[in-house]
Amino acid sequence: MAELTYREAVAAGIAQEMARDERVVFLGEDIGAAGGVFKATVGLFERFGPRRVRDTPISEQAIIGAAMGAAMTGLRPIAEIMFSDFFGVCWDMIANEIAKTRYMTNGQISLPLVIRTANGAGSRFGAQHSQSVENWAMAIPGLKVVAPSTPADVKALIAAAVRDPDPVIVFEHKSLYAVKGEVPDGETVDTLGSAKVLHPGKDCTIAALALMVPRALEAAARLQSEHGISCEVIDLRSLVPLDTRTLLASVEKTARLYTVEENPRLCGWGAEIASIVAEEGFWNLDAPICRITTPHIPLPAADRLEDATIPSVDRIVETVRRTMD
Amino acid sequence: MAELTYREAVAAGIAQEMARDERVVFLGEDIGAAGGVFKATVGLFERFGPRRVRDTPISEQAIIGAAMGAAMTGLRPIAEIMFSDFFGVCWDMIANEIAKTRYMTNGQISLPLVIRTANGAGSRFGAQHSQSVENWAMAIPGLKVVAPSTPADVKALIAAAVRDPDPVIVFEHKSLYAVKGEVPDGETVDTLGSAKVLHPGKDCTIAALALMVPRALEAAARLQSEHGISCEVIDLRSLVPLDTRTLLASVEKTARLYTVEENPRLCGWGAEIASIVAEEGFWNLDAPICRITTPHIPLPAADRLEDATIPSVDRIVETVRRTMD
Amino acid sequence: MNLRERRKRRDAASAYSTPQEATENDSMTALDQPRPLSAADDDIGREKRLRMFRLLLELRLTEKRAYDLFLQNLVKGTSHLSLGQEAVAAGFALGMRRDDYTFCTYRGHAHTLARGAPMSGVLGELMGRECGVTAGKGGSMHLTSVEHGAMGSYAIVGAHLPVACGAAWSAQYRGTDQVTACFFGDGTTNIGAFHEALNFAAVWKLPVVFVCENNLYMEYTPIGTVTAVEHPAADRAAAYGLARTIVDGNDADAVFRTASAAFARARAGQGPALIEAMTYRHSGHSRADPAQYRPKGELDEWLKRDPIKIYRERLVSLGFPEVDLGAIEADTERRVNEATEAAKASPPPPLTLIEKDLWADGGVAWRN
Amino acid sequence: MNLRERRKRRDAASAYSTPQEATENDSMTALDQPRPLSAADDDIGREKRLRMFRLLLELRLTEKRAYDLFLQNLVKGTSHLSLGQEAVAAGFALGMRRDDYTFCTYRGHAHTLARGAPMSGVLGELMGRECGVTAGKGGSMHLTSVEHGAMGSYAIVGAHLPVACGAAWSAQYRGTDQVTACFFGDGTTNIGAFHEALNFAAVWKLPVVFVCENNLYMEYTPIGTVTAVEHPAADRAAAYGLARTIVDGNDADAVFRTASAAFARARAGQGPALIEAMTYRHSGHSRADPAQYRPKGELDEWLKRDPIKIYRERLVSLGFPEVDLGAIEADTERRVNEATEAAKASPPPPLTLIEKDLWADGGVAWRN
Ligand SMILES: Cc1ncc(C[n+]2csc(CCOP(=O)(O)OP(=O)(O)O)c2C)c(N)n1
Ligand SMILES: Cc1ncc(C[n+]2csc(CCOP(=O)(O)OP(=O)(O)O)c2C)c(N)n1
Ligand SMILES: [Mg+2]
Ligand SMILES: [Mg+2]
Repeated sequence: MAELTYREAVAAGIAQEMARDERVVFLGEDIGAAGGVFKATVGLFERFGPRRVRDTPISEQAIIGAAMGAAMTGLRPIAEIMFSDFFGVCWDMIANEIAKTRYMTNGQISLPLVIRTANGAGSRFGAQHSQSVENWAMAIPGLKVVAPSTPADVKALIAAAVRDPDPVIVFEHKSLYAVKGEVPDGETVDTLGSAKVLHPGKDCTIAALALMVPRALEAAARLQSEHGISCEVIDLRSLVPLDTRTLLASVEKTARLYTVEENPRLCGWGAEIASIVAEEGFWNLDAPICRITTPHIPLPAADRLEDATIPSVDRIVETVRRTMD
Repeated sequence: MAELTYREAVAAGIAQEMARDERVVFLGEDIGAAGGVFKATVGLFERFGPRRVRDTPISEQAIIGAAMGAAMTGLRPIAEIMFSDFFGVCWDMIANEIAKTRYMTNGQISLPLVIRTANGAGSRFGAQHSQSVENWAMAIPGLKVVAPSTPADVKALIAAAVRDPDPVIVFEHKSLYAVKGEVPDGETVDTLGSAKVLHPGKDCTIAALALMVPRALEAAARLQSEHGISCEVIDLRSLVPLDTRTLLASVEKTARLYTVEENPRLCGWGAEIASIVAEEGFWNLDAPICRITTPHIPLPAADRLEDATIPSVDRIVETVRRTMD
Repeated sequence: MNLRERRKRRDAASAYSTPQEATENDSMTALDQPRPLSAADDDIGREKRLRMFRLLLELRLTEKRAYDLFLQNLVKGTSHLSLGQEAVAAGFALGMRRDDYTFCTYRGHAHTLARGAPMSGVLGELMGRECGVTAGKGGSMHLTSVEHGAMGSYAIVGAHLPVACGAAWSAQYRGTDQVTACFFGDGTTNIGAFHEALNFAAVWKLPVVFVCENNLYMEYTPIGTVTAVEHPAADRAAAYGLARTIVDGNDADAVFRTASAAFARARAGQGPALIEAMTYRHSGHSRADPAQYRPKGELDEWLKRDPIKIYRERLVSLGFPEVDLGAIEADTERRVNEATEAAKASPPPPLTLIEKDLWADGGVAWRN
Repeated sequence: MNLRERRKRRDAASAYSTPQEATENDSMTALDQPRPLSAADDDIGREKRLRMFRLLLELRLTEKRAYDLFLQNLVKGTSHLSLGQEAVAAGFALGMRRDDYTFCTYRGHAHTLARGAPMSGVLGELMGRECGVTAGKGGSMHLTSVEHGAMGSYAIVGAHLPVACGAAWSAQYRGTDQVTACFFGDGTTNIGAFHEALNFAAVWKLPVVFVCENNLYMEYTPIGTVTAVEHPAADRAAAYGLARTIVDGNDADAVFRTASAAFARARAGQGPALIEAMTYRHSGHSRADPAQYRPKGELDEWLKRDPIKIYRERLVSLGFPEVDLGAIEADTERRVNEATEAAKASPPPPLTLIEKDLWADGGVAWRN
């Protein structure tokens, strides 16, 4: 076990896969010599050279298109989109081309590729550099979607994404890059589509993702110690495939569901989770399903405003406490 | 009252507003001399001339950007994106720029503009020309979203959209363009954010949108006559603002909710509606909330496959009957 | 096994067929036996010229048949014919190797056929039948036959240009000398993806040849009214450090020569090309379009330069016997008839296809 | 009331202030009284030259202060300084009329100030204070002051070019002769929106001037390594039927002359321009960047051509008295200090702002 930061674990995951498979190539803006604007790809250029780690122009459509064309002809590209907000400038390539091609061609074309991107708030970057857009990706049939919350997970889920035969979007959280955690030594590969129960509990289930996971865990600890409420915290980790079994089993036990999500309220992943449980877990529910979300607004930039906008530990504690009365 | 087709009603709505307000301008691909690829803008070029009805290059970013720049400097543009699928190529302009600008500038900039687009399936156009992407728009804070189901509604909601001081996306349904209906004579202007109960009922609520509305109505008629089930059919008409009052009041009465939606399953508007009711209408519910959706797949093109993929009258009848047992 | 070995093994085991081979294996090849026709033995040669003629006819007759089937209400969705533009598809395809890649648009029937995809697969796709190249899942705008190097038809303007870059990058990376051809219309030159792809290809020196089929119209709007330069592709080549190249897109031989030169440069690692082929579509933009926006007489002028007509005249003037040409015509007609019957006889796709092949595991599940 | 009347009324009632006026109304204008300096009385003239010097200093000192505040941990988010590029912002702004429109990028402090936005509003925005130009909602990358014609800073590369087209279209439609200036970097020339906007502006003959500030780098990557042509903007002008224009972006007078000519053409209905200004940023790309990718000595070379330094030297050589320049320097320093104090004294924005101004009704409600 080594202690790595989340950003180091990203680089370690990519390096592990590039070392294993010559077909894995990596492209994006400033990822090479500069090591990425979040320094999450430091060392890859030095180790694998400019043939496999390629700096691109500011041309997100070309980046994603190139990854797609390369994937359909035998490579296993990893493309970086610097901020997930920039999915806007290449959304056609992601949502209309990559997601649909296997289906439309009746399986003739496979697209084993990964799109990595920095997602989420906390850096006071304002509304166009702080979005959580995992719900954009979840809404598109044909994309697999993961959003790891720890260094160990991000490394091993990137590895799983690279090995997966389908397109996978990996949402890395900006505010987690500096977080440290134990990462097992040697090769690690996770499984897409498996949630993790990080904190067992019996009074309610809290489903969270990415940066919301540590917050949900902290809230659970406080709810336990301050209010005697026992929360089961699930790190969904993967939105597609979605581990509905773990989720439904937990709600069967706790009879109450909270979702904690960073994307804006309407049509977020929390709505999907809530709807699934409102249909399939309905008879197990003892109370309304409660979504704790960022309000349906763009993100303000000032530190004070940003902090008050995305779900905080306080807000989780407060909401659960109030509604569990 | 005149009987108009939905496509004629679109042109009538635009014409009404252009005649009223010189600031209203209209731009898009092949909308002018050609009258639009769906013939929904026939006559406007002849009536208002090339200064106000402008054909553009195939440059969706420029179309939407131009609408935005014009709106912030005193005009009230209507932009056409030929197929809603093409939102992919201008998603940054829609989701990152237009939606966020008023908020980010602390109200300094207003964007009174309308984006009209042909949405939905039924034409055997395949996965890139048949999507229902109203959920993409609903997920973005800062966009108002309407999807009319009748000629009268489309005319008067377009008028309301043009007069609204905020950006409004109008989803017209391809498969409704040929449908006829009574449209009141003279100036008509509707209200954004008001749902309509089109068929009162007591056993369950069916919330539908656009092409799914006539299907829900037909299903309700059959459920009544064949199975004695009384359905209340709500045409949501507007996703943002959302008329949650009408919705929650209906569920309070019927105790059961079905949503019928054309967008793919995950994170569709049905999930949002279901979640709202699972939270705020929970204690009124007698049964699981059931979403009837297109499966989470791209749309196949062949007529036989397409018809079997999007929700049909049969599927609605079948689902309601089975779950109401 | 490294990439180079993998590639060798794949090439050895390859089941790719090519348009050339498809033609050669055809029952009528007897007609193509060498004859002493010195005038035709120039850089192109008599064998290729006959192949070209056969291919041009095949494209023409298959699309005319598609139009007939549409009139019979057997084509359910839209369709975009390239009647009149066949020389571009044929001229480029004949310059390609069986392992090269083609990317085209919704107006892709000809390009897909030209790489060797079966006529019945194309007609069947238009009709929504199981025998269609994607069994009806893609539809007329998404014809794809990977087996023949036809890597897809793309229905959103401009999208495939970056994808073509990727295929070319892959060939460059794998160290093959495969080239990629990417076809698109004049209207496509005004969308952002065009610009990104051209710059990207130039900077990475990718083996990709971009081909703008300038048929004077983007849908219903004359291209000149929405474009800042006269030649929407050629006048922009310099913006990517590329040579300005315009070719008569109705002259299959001229197209073939231009294509061959560009492919040779690309194969040799000398980077991309951007070629503007001037041509004209005889029919409307799509089946819904009667093309009334065209000035009177424009079509007639272009019909005088019908690529099939001028190619046939050239062959005759080069001394190819009428009887041979007539036999190719009759044979192609017969093959199109057979393909039509096969497509008509094919059932609609089974409903089980709906829930297949979203993922590589063959299924569509998004949950456990 | 038709549009023309509306416009007249608006113009009459206009509360716009301009950079020129801001300078003229300033306490130090006494210094700018005419003096008999014939050498400075060329096409630019002494009055404008002093304004220019004052403006250059204002941009420089405000941004240096922003950097100090960052070191004091008072700037919370990112920030992108344009130290070294001031002559572009100043030269263009001085060529603009108070009702003209400016669109710029995240590297937009200078452009926003140059149109007359208050220093305290810019510094306050960086610090997330209520006195910020958007009260902290936008942040450093979204400086906007509509009142001064600063129509926004755009943080997604390329996005504002199409928007600038729209503002220009609006002016054209309303029949005003307002012009729009749109600033962006060298790296921006490779994204799709650049291409779409340039073509669109050219076809519609819009009164918009596109200004590429070529500072040699897109973030950390040298622009030459990712662009197919040497001059990313100028070498592409022809692709839009525009003239190739390169200007020394460190010489404020040269910039002013080029800007004035382009604006005059645009105002006269002669359409858009694309100008490439060669310049250099002295600092890193953003506050996170130590700019270690720069070859040794490159910065030193450019510092020799520091726009403030060369402008001051020019004024001195033109005979402007040292004492006057010194006074302007002292005054600007004082004003920056005052603005700093004002920003520091400003409270953080009230939390109520979060739920304000998504919609024109002032609220954020998405439901009834
Ligand atoms: C992004 C996008 N915008 C608009 C369309 C609608 N559309 C389909 S074909 C077409 C015209 C294309 O013109 P051109 O590139 O000249 O090709 P041609 O059809 O003439 O072969 C348009 C506007 C589209 N498919 N994609
Ligand atoms: C679409 C998009 N891609 C990437 C980025 C990240 N990014 C911000 S600034 C920048 C470099 C821009 O370079 P240039 O246009 O030369 O402007 P400069 O920063 O040098 O002023 C990049 C890549 C972005 N903001 N938007
Ligand atoms: Mg064309
Ligand atoms: Mg730069």
